[in-house]
Amino acid sequence: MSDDYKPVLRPGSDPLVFFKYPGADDASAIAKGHIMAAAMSRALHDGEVVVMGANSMLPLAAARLAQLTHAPDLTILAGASGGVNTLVEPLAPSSGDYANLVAEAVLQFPEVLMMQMGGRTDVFFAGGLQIDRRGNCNLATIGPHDRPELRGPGSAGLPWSKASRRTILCTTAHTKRLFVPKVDFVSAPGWPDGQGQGDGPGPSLVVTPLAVMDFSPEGNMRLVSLHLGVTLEDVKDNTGFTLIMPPGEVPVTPEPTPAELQLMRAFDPDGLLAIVV
Amino acid sequence: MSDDYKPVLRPGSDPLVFFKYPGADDASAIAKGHIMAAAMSRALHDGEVVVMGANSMLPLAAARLAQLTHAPDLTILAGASGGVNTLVEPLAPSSGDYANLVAEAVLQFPEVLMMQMGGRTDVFFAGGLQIDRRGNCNLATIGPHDRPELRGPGSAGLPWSKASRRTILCTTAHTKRLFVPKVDFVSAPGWPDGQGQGDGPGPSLVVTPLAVMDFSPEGNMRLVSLHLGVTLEDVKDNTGFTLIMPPGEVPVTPEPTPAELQLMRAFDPDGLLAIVV
Amino acid sequence: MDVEEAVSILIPDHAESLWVGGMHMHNVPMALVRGCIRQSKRFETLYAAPSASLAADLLIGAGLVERVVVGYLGFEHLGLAPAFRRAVESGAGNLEVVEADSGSLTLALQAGAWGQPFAPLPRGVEETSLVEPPSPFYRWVTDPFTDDIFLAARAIRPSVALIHCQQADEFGNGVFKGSPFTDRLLALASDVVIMQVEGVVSNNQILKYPQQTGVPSFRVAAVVPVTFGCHPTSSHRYYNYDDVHLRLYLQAASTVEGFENYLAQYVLGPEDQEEYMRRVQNQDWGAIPEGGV
Amino acid sequence: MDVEEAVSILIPDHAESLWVGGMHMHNVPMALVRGCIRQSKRFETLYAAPSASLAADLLIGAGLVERVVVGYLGFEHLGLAPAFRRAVESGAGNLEVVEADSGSLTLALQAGAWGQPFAPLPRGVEETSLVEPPSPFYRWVTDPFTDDIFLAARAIRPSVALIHCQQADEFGNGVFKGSPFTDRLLALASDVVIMQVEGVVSNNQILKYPQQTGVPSFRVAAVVPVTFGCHPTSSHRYYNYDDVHLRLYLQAASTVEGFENYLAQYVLGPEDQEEYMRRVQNQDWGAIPEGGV
Repeated sequence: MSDDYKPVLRPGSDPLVFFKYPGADDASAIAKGHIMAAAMSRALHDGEVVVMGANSMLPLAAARLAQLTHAPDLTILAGASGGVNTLVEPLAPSSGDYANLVAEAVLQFPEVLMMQMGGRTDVFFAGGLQIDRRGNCNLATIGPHDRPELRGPGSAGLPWSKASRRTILCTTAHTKRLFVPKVDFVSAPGWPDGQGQGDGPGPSLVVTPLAVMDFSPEGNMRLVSLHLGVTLEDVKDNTGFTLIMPPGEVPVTPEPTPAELQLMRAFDPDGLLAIVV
Repeated sequence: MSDDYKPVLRPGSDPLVFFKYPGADDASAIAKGHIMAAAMSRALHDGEVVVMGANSMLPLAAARLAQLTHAPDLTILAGASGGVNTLVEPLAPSSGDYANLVAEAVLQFPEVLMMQMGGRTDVFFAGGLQIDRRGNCNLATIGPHDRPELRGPGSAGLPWSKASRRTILCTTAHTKRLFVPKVDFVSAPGWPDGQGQGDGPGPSLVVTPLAVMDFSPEGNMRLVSLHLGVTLEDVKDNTGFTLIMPPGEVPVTPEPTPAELQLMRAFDPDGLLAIVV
Repeated sequence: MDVEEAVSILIPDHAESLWVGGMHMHNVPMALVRGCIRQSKRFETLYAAPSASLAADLLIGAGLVERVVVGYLGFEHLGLAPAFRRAVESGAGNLEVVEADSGSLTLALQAGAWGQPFAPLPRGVEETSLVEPPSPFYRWVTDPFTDDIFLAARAIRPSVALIHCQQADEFGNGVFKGSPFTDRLLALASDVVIMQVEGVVSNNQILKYPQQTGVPSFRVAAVVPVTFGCHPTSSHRYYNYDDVHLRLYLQAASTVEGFENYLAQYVLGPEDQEEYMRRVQNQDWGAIPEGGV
Repeated sequence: MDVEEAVSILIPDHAESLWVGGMHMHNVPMALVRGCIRQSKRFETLYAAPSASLAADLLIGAGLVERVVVGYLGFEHLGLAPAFRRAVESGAGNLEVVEADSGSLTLALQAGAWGQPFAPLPRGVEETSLVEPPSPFYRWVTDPFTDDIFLAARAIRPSVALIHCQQADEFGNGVFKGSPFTDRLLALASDVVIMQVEGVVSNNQILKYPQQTGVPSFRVAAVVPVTFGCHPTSSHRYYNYDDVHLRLYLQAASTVEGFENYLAQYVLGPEDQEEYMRRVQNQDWGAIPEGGV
């Protein structure tokens, strides 16, 4: 039996085949995935330790991009796989992928949780089936908990979000079904009454296919910038609550620089960032 | 820098040099160490898991001998080093020696404790500065605890002895100072009032340079056999309490068979078993 | 030992609890799981953590689970767990769901391994819906050193654990060629551990690199070699997950009939792994849906 | 970073707590410990567990420890800890001794790493003298699931940990070539981790075998390369312990004067490791005792 890694079982199989759509082949285009990864990347600081769980392809790309640009001493704990400072060679869709073990160390998954729950990380990435204006995330159930309309996967590591200094929320959709006034179930706590950005650990940034948001000092979600081509109406129509508006005209989310794009395409040769959203 | 293992730092050094005495060079003699290791070996059963801590050269020799004879499926957890099923190539005086890592697996030391405290072992080996007639062991202090006459190393893993199905006590001395009516401090609990051999976990065997002992159903230490050349008076004079006597004449501890001796000498090329007592 | 034998001898017909190793669509000992379903092994409690996927969904869909304690049960970027969804959303089958989280479940497993009675939890769950209304999984405990109150989870010692190592010797010294995930701890914590492997190596090979032994043999009740045994999940460094087959499952299992057909075709039908793989390879490609989940 | 610099910058003059890695006479980062003594770093609490030896005995003898929490402090087959003995038996120096055990201390360290407030203990300590008269280390806690009472230990997060890896890259990705002992957990649990190494390897070397990285760099504040830095304890696969020197220490330290002489000759005198090794190699062999301890 060979030890060689067989990335796919047979020729017809491709980890992302059913995500593929025409735009994936257009290497010159700047996709939503690139804009989102770059936006999150800029929110990470040199020397920080970031940890991520399931379904974290975009956060992983963001963290790796940060390492390759302004934050060379950023530490990435790629949950599930346990890879520490994976080289992301290449970017893979599953957090548990063997590709994440081209890395400096491999933690057992309990050790990843230990570092997260034990407060040894600065940034946690989260998401959910529902996110509300206080930044609460729901990954458990929609509808009555006893007989839900939608049974989600469960709260996973989300209850421990505040063990990290801040949490970045990242979603691959921006809809009224996802951004609701109040989540049906709190898996990751947002800002409680009377608290907001600046008051210790909590959600600090929200990055979606349409926009970047943060939270006001009162703890309500606030629009920061719109991605290129997205209108304010697009965001309002697809958000189930009223976002706080920034003063003046809403800026456009800075696009990735050519250097950033080049780096992302280098560690993402399959172009997954171009098709993930 | 080379990765080659340098067993000693310089020619003058020898891990056991100061234990050395003339008898060490007499390869033909059966030493106390051989008799004790063989006696403990016979008390181990195939399929059992044994765990040992500091200062366990004799228990390690006993367990390896058992594996090589009647108990091939015995599992050895060599505490400190964390070696699982070390080949004992060769026998080394310190429980943390790198020699113990010629093995099937290496546990982190917390995992060794986890297996011991979590009840996944059958036999624990213990000893002490004092051992009393109920099998209590003291590795902490002699005299008043606040201002002891002798400050020992501390209780180490001894408090967890009853997490193993039984405990074998092994000492390299047999004196009144060691075998006392009542220990000054209980590090490893012996048989409480009203309990004794057969009543669940507890000390089951005591092996010293003079004799083999066990415990009565009432939980008092009982003579089983005298090593070759040792008289009943020798034992009585060196034990600080009255041992229960076996019915009839006290048998002689069976000597190691030629096959057992050959095996011990094979994994103990330095003859440490000949000089440890 | 082969799958049928290991499952038949080592797992009682009505077992107290099961924890399946691997994580998401990686290193899941699916051949053993399919064996359990073929032999209708029932489990009072299934721990779905830290991240369960196909194994848990199949067992639940097959009606073999009475209670599931949920940390995470889904298919990551591929979608939600269809049989679990249906069981909960329809209420059919009386599946009891205990809502928990992956961190507490892992701490509880670790507490079980150490023989601790329970695991006090760091701050975190207090602010979530997990304790309101109270889940039976969490209780309040008073820290005897500070008198502060903390949440706690009862220690877990699974009665059965199924794990996958890429390699092991005949005695069960197992090697993870990629990530160990939670499976070393799982093997140390559980009463009965069955280890599925891709290949058997010599004991000499194990002795050469003892630091690489992920699971020591004394915790392993049986070693079961099954080539491609994790399919359709991955086995790190041996093969990736089969997203085509997983997608087929997710679509099929979105209806009761589809799930039953899948079960008949891929779990109950094939008497062994060879027949299973033949069916996988003869899969009707025309039936594979184009869209996502 | 060199020893003096690392100790000076990273360890406060009066630190809250210290846990030294290695075990018995193996893998103890002695060069760092000697650096701490040369710079008179004081430690409010020293954790002597799971098995402490020379490092703890020297620090106690030098009067730099206010409180020692004892799991095991001795020299295994070589004898008892002479400075520790004298401090306790004479009562001089007001050393506070907290009597504990290695299992509970390790569980408490693990609890600290997870951010748990305390560690409930399995059954065991109840039957010992450790709780009668009560040690401040143990308290009773009620299991909220069964109402049974268990002993518990408060979680420990050492403010300073000194550990030894045989190799590391410049960033602090450390490799244990032999046993990891308790040092991976120690590095994950402690606030400031200083890592002494025999040699520095390239980051590329680390990336080749990530599963062999015992300590990830993000937990390491400084990497301090010191050849033969564990002397007279061993560094697994690099050199064995120097029993001749250890025996010399044990005899010397059996009196106050002998201890002070040893300190002057081997700890305070040599300004760096090179000078220390020169003195070790010029050691007066005639002065080495023939007998045991």
